[in-house]
Amino acid sequence: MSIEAKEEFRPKIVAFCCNWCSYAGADLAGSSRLGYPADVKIIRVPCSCRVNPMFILRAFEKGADGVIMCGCHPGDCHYSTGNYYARRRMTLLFSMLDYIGVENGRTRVEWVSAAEGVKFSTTMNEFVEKIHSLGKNVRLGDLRCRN
Amino acid sequence: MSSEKKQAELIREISGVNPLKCMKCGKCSATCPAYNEMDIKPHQFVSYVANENIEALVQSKSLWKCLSCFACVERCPRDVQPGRLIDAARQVVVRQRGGNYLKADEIPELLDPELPQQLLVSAFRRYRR
Amino acid sequence: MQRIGVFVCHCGSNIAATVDVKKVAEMALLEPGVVHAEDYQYMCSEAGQEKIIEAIREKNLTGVVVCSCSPRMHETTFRKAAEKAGLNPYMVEIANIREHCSWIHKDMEEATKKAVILTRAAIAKVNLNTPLKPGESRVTKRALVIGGGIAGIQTALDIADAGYEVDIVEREPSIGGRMSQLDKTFPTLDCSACILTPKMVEASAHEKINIYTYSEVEKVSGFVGDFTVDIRKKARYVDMDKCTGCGVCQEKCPSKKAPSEFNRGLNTRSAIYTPFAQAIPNVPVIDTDSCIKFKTGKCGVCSKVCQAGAIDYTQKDEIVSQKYGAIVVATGFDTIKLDNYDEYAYSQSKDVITSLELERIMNAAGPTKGHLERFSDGKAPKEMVFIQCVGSRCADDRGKPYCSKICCMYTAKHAMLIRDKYPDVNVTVFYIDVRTPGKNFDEFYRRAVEQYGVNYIKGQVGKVIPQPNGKLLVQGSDLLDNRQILKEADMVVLATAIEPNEGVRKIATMLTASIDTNNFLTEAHAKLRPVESPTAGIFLSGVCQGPKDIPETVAQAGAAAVKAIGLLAKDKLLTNPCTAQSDELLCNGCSTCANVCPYGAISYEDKEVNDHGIRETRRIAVVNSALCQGCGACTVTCPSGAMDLQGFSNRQILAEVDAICR
Amino acid sequence: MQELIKRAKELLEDGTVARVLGWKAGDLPYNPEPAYFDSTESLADFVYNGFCGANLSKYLIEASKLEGKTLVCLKPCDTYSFNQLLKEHRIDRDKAYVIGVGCKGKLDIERIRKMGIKGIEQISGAEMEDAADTLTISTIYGERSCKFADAMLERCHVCKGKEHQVYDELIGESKETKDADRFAEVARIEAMTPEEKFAFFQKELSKCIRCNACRNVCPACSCRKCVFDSNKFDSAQKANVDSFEEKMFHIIRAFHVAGRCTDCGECSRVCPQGIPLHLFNRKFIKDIDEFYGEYQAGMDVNAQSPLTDFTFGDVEPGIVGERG
Repeated sequence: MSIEAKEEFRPKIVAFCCNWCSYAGADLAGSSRLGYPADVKIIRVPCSCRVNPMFILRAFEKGADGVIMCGCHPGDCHYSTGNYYARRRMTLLFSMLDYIGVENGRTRVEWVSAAEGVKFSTTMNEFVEKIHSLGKNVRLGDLRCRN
Repeated sequence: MSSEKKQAELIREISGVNPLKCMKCGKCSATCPAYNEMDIKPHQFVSYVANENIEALVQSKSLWKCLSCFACVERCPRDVQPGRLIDAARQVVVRQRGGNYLKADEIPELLDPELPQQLLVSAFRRYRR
Repeated sequence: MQRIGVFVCHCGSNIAATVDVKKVAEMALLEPGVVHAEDYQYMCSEAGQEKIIEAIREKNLTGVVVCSCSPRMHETTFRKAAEKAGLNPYMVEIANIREHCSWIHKDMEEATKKAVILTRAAIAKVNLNTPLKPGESRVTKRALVIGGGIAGIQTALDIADAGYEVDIVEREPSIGGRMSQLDKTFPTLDCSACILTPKMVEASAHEKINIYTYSEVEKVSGFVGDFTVDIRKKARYVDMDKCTGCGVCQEKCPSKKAPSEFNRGLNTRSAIYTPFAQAIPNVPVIDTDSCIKFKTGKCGVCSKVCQAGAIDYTQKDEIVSQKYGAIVVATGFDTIKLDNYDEYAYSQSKDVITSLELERIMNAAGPTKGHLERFSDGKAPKEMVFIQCVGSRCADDRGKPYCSKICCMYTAKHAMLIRDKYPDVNVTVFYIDVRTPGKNFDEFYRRAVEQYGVNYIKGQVGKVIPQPNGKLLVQGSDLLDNRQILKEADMVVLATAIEPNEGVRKIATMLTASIDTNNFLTEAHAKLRPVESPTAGIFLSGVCQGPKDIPETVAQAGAAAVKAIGLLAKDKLLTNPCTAQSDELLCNGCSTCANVCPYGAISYEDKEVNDHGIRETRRIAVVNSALCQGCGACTVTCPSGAMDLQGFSNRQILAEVDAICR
Repeated sequence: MQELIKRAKELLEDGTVARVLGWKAGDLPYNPEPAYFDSTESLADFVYNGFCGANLSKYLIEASKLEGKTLVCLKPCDTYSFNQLLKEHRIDRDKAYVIGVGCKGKLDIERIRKMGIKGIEQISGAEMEDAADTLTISTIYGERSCKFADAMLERCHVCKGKEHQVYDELIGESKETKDADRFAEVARIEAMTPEEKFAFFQKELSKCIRCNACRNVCPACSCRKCVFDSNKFDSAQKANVDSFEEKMFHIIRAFHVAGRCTDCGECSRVCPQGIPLHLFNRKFIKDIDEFYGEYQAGMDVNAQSPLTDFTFGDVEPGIVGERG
């Protein structure tokens, strides 16, 4: 391989998982040995409603190429209602990102229960693939151009 | 899309009715003053549209027996409103035949002193837009 | 600056086969704050834990990162170990390098790289960790049960039997609730009063149970384990201690025109009254709206005839304030008003009645002494029609969207009883579906059809038209026969939808318990915590949570009692320290956070703050850490960022984000 | 205006109010500024004309802490902000005496300048008394004129209506000036390709000098301390170069006021760089209306705000991609 050979694109992907369903779903994916790319790094939060839009924007600003948030299925939230608020917040945030021209494939919400190891793994595989197709995140890292 | 499917969709669109909301209680048929005149009964109308069995529906006598009294619409507990479905089916037929709505200024000419008031009222209900 | 120790577990070969654990430890040492790093075969083993304890002591560690399996597995283990060494357990974080790394990746280099990053994130978090201490709150060993129907009575009995004091608050002059109005109960047909009355007596005689009848909850403050409740004892105008329950006052009272609430207004009662003969307590109350003494100042017959001198016209409402550790809501139900259902002619004909009215008519102590008769002319009916789902399963706002659950069974019961007692009466039931999920329920319904010849017709009734001849013309349809039916009936019985009792929303608001759009109280978890409210210390019993029959109500009442007992059995409550906290210098007092809190844990206080020398009184959000469960909904909704979650603070999560994206 | 001053004098004299919050003339004919008047004499400086666009409701946060009542002049659209602040317990209803002042649309000096009218000395037709639909502007280059409507602020073209949502008394006539679709511009951007959208916002946001005028004027941005000034998010203003907030400031600000923003348009009015900041807020409003049902912040003090509310059947975030 020559030195000029382009380095393979390895996306940085942050996954916020709620402690009760999705983090456990990720654990189940692990104990079932259902692989997904190592590009995904999980941050544990008590509930999807703990995810502040600022966290997501911060991740992009620091160089993340994709951010995914996973929580309990609507109706199954450990705290009863947390994911309903999270759903509204994320819907509006994603719509705003789309509005300013950031590819909406870079953000995703998926409801993953503690029993859905398979879903967790397929979701992550799909998401990483999507980020690969979008390539490096340039726009959110530098929205303001200083000519 | 088959033509029946298309027509069913058209009926749903015109009527604004979702036939899947029906819980098959039969209150519409129970309440219908023209029930005995009908070959397809009001509650069946809903399932015919749900099953997209439109051809039989538009051929049915019931289409023209419905008085548009809207008792079924008024009393339906699930807000399915069978009367609106019948009305929509009628419109589909009328449109196919190239017919159109009455214009308000055409009406005085058509008036007949013998004409029952009920008919006028239901015509307004049916054709007001 | 923290002094952090990093402990990398091999987990046998579970981790070490795919992750270069030595490399992870080595890389960890490069991170800020890390003063110690080692790896070991099994960190969770005794020996492994000992290594952590030793390092904490020897190197004065202030924080620990264990790179191992999921925190859901061993977080508690390692936190306990740290505690043993004198470190605050909340200074320990786990980097999950097994489930989230070694088990799902095959390439060693890749997995090691990821493990290093996960470790880095955990270190970044620990750098910002602060020692947390679970709060403690005391538990008042007394329970309050709101509602004295079968649900409340059963709950109170079960709690009292476990040795705790219980107070029942009942709005009506007697306990007993809806069940006391019923004649027979399905599917066994035993008499309702026969099985309920002994329970009422047991409750009133129980040394641990104190009953406040004719009383209402006025105010609730406090939180789980430590509620303070004001109870309004409405003036009875009869001295509870003096009254002997002889009943002479009721007999002699000249005002006898008030509709009897107990008999659903089918007959009348005196102005001084007990709702029914077996009332507990057997002490009457004076209804001031119909009492001549109260209206005109003249009369006083009851006072004259009372030998015990128990009548006291000057009595006033009294407020009792009491402390409780647990509160059980058992407020029950009523039937809906039928104003929106003109088509069934309920308001036009006396012979169209609700099922609950029929219960009273069938009851030997009821307005007709148990004889089935028409209220219009007193004649015995020959044709009875029952209409199901009146106001239930209704998508528009005329009725209720839910199934009232009990109507199918009580209608089968009524039909059966009528056919049994009056074999010449024809009984027709118009139904949409017959729902009989319950032990011996379907058998019961089949008996009504097969043995008693009750005529079930599938199809809802469209209209009931009172005829000039006094009959009722029922217009229905038979969907299976595809024919329209016009049937002349003598009486029509409406299976009227049930709804939570009036006033439950007010009670829910006082308790900060969540309540749905149908006024049913919401359970903490629909499947796993069905008898608890999301608000800690509040439990749900009976129909206030959703439609139920008697056996289900009693079962739930027992379950609610057990949950309450479980709480009362504790001397102190340890609270989760990972709770939200509001920074009083940043808080706007805008109330947004309280709107999203599912536990009612946030309240507002006017508090004097010192904001860099400026002293002023501000409206500030205050989190009750005994109630907060730590979901974090408030932290995101807070516009100023004043709310933060301990253990998962904004800065901690951002540090993890930064570490991962670095 | 005279009626307003007369009434203000009366209320000051009879002690109903301790001060009046209104506008006084600025150094130029078109820049009146918010001002307190605490005596009848000081009211000599009081003005109210077509350039009094400033939404005074936010000043009541501080005024609520002062002794006595404050008379505040609110235009119909300002009353939404007043209600929203009430809802958030930021102001005290008992400390305010609201005079709903008439409004026939407010003027934007930038629009007049864009028509090539420079060197302005005097503008007539901007007084609220006359129903003039033409402005006569004397400039050092002679007299010029333009249509009132052409000089109106953007927000007045999408006026929420002439009704005051809250007031103690009303003075003056109002006129509905709506002649455009509130969401047309948002819809136009939505229809762009991602590249065009990005280019549009990059161009606009590049003008931002972080002067914080938008934040300071915004009635919804009423936090005692903004998250951008606190250390709670590691986001205190560091160097204005390459910091996170620098890039995300406007998105986060819009998110923070989502569901609370009444669309008063003050952010765009005061932006010295002319960034159409309302386009962020209005996007959220449009989405909220579409996803969760129409909602106007500040209309009903008791309504649940869309972001502190939910229904079981809410749309999933995936709708953003599906909608295309």
